[in-house]
Amino acid sequence: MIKDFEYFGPKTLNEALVLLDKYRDDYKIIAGGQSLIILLRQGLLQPENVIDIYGIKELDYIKSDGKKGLKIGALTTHREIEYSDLMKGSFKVLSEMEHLLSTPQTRNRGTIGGNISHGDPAGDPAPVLMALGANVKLASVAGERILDMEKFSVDYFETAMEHGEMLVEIELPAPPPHTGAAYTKFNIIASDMATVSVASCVTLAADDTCTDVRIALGAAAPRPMRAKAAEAILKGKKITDALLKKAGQAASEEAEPVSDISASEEYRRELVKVLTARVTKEAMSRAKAG
Amino acid sequence: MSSYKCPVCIKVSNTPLDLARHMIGRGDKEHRDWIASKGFKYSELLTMQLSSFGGEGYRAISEVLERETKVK
Amino acid sequence: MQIDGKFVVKGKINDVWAMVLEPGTLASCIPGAEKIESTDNKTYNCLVKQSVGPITVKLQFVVVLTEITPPTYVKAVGRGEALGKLGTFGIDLTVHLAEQAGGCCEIDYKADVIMVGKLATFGERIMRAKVKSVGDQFTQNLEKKLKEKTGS
Amino acid sequence: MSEKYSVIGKNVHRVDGTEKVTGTAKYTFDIVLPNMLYGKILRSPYTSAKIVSIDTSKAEKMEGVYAVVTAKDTIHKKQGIWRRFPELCDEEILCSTKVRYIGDPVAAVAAIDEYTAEEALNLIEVEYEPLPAVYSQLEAIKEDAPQVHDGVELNINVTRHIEWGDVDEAFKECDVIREDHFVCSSQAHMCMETHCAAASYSYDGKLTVWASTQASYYTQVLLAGMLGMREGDIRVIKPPVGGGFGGKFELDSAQFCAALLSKKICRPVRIVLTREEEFTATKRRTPIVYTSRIGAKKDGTILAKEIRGITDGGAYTGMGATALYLTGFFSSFPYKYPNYRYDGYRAYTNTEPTSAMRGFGAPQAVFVGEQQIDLIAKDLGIDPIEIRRINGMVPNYEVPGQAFIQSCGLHQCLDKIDNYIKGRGKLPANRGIGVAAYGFMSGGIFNWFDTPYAFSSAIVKLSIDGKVDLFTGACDIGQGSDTTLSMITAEELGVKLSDIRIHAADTAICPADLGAWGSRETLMNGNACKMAAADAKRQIIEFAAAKMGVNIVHDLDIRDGWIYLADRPERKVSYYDIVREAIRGRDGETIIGRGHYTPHRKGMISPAYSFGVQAVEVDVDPETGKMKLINVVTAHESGTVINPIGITGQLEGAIMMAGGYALCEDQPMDQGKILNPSLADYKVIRSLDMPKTEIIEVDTYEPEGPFGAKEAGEGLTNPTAGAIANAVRNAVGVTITSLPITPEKIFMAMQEKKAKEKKAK
Amino acid sequence: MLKELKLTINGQPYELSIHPRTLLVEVLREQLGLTGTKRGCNEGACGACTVVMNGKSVKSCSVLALSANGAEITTVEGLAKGAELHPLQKAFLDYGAYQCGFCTAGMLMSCKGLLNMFPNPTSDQIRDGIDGNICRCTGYNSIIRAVEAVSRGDYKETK
Repeated sequence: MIKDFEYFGPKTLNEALVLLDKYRDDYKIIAGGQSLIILLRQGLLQPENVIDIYGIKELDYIKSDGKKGLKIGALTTHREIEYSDLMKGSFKVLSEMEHLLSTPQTRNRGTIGGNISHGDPAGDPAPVLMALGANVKLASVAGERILDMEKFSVDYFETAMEHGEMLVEIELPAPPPHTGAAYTKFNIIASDMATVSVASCVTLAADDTCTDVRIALGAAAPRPMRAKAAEAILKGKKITDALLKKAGQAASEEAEPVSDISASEEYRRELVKVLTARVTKEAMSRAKAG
Repeated sequence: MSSYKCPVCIKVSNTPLDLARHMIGRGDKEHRDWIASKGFKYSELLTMQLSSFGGEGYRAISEVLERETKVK
Repeated sequence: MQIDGKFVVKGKINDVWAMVLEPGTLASCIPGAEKIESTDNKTYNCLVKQSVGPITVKLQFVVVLTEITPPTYVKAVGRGEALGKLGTFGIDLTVHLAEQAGGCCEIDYKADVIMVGKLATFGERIMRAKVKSVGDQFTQNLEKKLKEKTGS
Repeated sequence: MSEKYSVIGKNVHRVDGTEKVTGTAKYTFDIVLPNMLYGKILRSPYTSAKIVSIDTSKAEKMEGVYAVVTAKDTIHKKQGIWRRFPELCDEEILCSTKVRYIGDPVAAVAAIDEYTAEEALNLIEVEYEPLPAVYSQLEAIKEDAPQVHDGVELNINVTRHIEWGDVDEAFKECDVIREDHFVCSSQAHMCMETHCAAASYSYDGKLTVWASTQASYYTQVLLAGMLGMREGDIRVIKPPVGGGFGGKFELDSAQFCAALLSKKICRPVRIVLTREEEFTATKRRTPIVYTSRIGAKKDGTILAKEIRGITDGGAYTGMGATALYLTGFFSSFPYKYPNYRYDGYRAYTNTEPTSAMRGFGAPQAVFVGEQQIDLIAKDLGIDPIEIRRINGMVPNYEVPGQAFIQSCGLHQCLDKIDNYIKGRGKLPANRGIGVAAYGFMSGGIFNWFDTPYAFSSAIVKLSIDGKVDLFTGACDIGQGSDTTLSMITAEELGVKLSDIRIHAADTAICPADLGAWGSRETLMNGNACKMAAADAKRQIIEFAAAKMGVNIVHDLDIRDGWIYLADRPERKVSYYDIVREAIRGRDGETIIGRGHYTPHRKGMISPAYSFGVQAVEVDVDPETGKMKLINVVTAHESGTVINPIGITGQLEGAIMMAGGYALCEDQPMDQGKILNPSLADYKVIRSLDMPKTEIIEVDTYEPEGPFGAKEAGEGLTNPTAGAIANAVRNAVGVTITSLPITPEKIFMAMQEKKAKEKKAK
Repeated sequence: MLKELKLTINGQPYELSIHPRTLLVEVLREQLGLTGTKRGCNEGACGACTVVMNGKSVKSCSVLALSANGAEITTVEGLAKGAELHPLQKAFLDYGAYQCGFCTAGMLMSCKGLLNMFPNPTSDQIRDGIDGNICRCTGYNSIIRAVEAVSRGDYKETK
């Protein structure tokens, strides 16, 4: 049963930020509510004030930044990203990721900002955003700051967001030519949370040397994480199956998974190994095609 | 043909092995007590039965039954 | 869920033993411990605050040392609840101490933690991970503390 | 009148269809009565504990709280569904001195709304003294294990033995013998509608209960016993039910607590269990650990089987003991074992009680049996279909001392599946097809409930305009018995389906019926309905014969609303006219037909059995072990098909449920605590994971069934897990002997296999 | 403290006073008596409470009622036009796409949301479209056949 609270439904970002400042000590922001309402009902969260930002229309957008990068408003729903015409080239992976995220109803209602602010290490968008080198923009009455997506997630359900701050925008830099990205998640039932997920973004030179690669793991540590040891193995080299295998092994070693009812730690490491190689190979072939 | 009568209830079997099966199978206090009085541990017999084949649990008891419960 | 581990500290087994059983030591090692009081030599009243992201729970529980064999073995049973009727909580802990060469002492512990109620339904996945990280942190703290005290 | 039947075998809209697709069907979950209160149940957080004290005073004083009940408010009886054995009636529902699992009820509250009721639960202070507990059946039977129930040493609740032939001698004659060990896990019923009940006790001492039940008669009788009331003062009404699957035919905590609360204050009380309570504090599928030995001659003839099983009974008996019984019987299915022995034990543990669930011990038995048959076929170098042909049951086969099988289409089903597999040709790498054969009963003959009533009864009442009211105790829980029984009645009476209005499972107006379990409604209640319709028909025909003045040698029949001479169909009168005149002619007396059915001289298990063979094609990812269900083809025979859409639905639904049992549904525990009591963590097959399905209907006719019909619901859950396990073996060469067959298990088994092969080199 | 809420449900405007904690499903079922919408799990997992909100399917147990202020909502009760069933309802009847019926309202509303997005969905789109709805009885395939029939145009909607 949900404990009653004061409800605020700001219609502009400014109104919202003022409310966050005013109720600094005890509030909870709700966007689509797809994760939060469960916690409220279980009584695990009992905020005095709930600030419902879903009605802030100015944060619901996807636009090109003019340099072939993208800006996505925090309150853009998963569904809008899934079917947006702007998800082309190496951004196609965003739409593919959204298609795998939970169920249609959740995608219809849930927002990308809400998802990553929830800080679930098994969430789908975070690894993809990390692989694409995204930044997030946080706002408060004091102003804005921009943070690397990598630094945004801190721990289980914890982000770098401070009290009084909210996520307003996700910025995706323009990908260099010959860049390809792919995402895969392992789960037993299609709409389920990831047992392990891996996103990979590869940039190739004209001679197919890998000039840049970013690999991010989901549900493999207390936060979505970059597999930097794996990246180091591939960077600056012509990627072969043998190298991919080595990179998978490295990712599996640097991951910090735990055992739970879905999978043991050992099995999660195996999955990281296999999926890292697979998804990076797919990203590579997309880079070649692109 | 000889038969074997359960020492604690009315069951009569044609073979001691069958009677052993009955005694372990019933598993109520009277049957268990009789088994215990012969120096066996009921739970051990049962575990033996469940985890192996060849009816070791039954066989152990049936040897005693063969001696003690045979009726003409 | 099981949490176990072992580590070695410098110090005589008797000193380490005394320190481990001191409420102050434990209090300062349990992450989020707000209060640990010993009512007698065997019973400890504990209040521990833990949070996972936005969720904060206060666990109030009593730990009783049920078996003590100084200075090598102690078994403790903890029972309590998460305030706000969020669930109940139990921990069975065994600790073995062993003297090692070079004036060292090995501490080997096993804990079995069980949670029932809303806290547990929040997601086995998360609670399990959290308990593990709390366990790891506790070990690190204890190790650090003992090392400080024994000067190793 | 060229076709054999007018109604049977036709695709019809279900009689409850429009109310279900328009949202107008009122489930117990939707019932709101004037002045109604909302109830909640306080449950034990301990697996085993003594109740030292319960203080309800604070809760009682809370504003909006109208009643609190504990064991003190009961008459201290224990309930159980095996009433013939009082020692097996072991469940108090509201615990007085001891709780035995996490979820055992200790108190209940009725309040003005659910929020208040839940807050009131927090004010009830229960002092517990935790006791040692035991969590697995193998631990429970140890000498020093804590006792779940006082006086039940070694925690042995029930034992069961089945034997025929001379097993020991037969094994000596076998050329190949296999011994294998299997572990079958638990499963939640996961009905979409959680357990719920609304109870209204009136000042005149009568109680009405609306319950989400699959046996309103059991609810009535068991409630009477627990409340110290007369059965006749209790009326149980079953509105549409949101699924049962075996989880809703015992008296449950929602029904009992709602009734007790209502009785205390004479106000209606509704209790709806939460999804979490549904997972942790109702009943679940029985986990079983098996050891099985099977022996065959070189030519594939199986000579003997010996199987031992120990089931985890959880904290109480309930109907769970029947799973022990049936798993032993169905371990002999569907083959002609000349020598067979089963030893079964059921152990109490401090976990959620286990009980009936669709298949009721048979899916576990088939998982074990069908894997072992494939394994021994492999040892012998015989094709899996062939070994099933050699040993499969045939019509008019007697299972020695147990059962008599009349119709049996197993061999036709084997032929169809054989053709299908051959038609698939060579499969790509890491793909495999596995088969499993099965048989299941059409209702149980056992009467452990000790009812003096016939197992099924029906009454047919005719209106002046020829419309028919059918009264039956049968419980439609979604499987469609209301439609099937209406069709049978319409066919027998010769009227249109739309002429029938069914009134089912209201104990005050319908005759008793044991409810929907053991796949009994179509055959048993179908027979009763057919008999009732025939009785009414006889009365109409008597009148029509007189009216038509026909020669005594002519036989009359009714079809499509006409009463006609069987051999001269052109001589006919309108059924509707005759009914009007017959009633007028009988001094205005209503025409009522009665029917009842109890199987006699049909063995110990069931009057009829249906059979089938299922082939499942899977694809395994060799790197991760992830398995995907591709296609499920089932050749099935269930006698005459009454409602074809109904059978397709039962089959596809069974694949969702049994496929889930095989793939992902499980209730893992840690020290007696279920770790996944939510739908976020309990995984079921959803539409994206659902494989393609094909059904091949094989024609048979069951002499014992109404119009030749038999079971078509539960049996279908039996083969899938075993077929999937066999398919995995055929795809990647590993045998998984424990459920569920997770990717991790497949992966680990493949690693092990690789390591072994490496070593062998 | 109670708050004002304005909603349009099945074409009918409503003005209500509710506790902020109230969920949309509670408003529908408990305040307005629209019990066609079910609650299966209360945790956003089963889809039985699905309604169409501003044209899209959402789980009404995962939406605060106040957050739906001003929204247009269609529930299963709003699907038929008077006595004339919606094509989806007719197809569900013909294809036996329900058994116990408890998930049916939510299932229909997910299908309605799907048809709003794709008037002629493919089988894959249908499978994906109902993936948020658990049905414990039918095994989904009959539901997919029913929606395919609607997609093919076998059922004409009466204007």
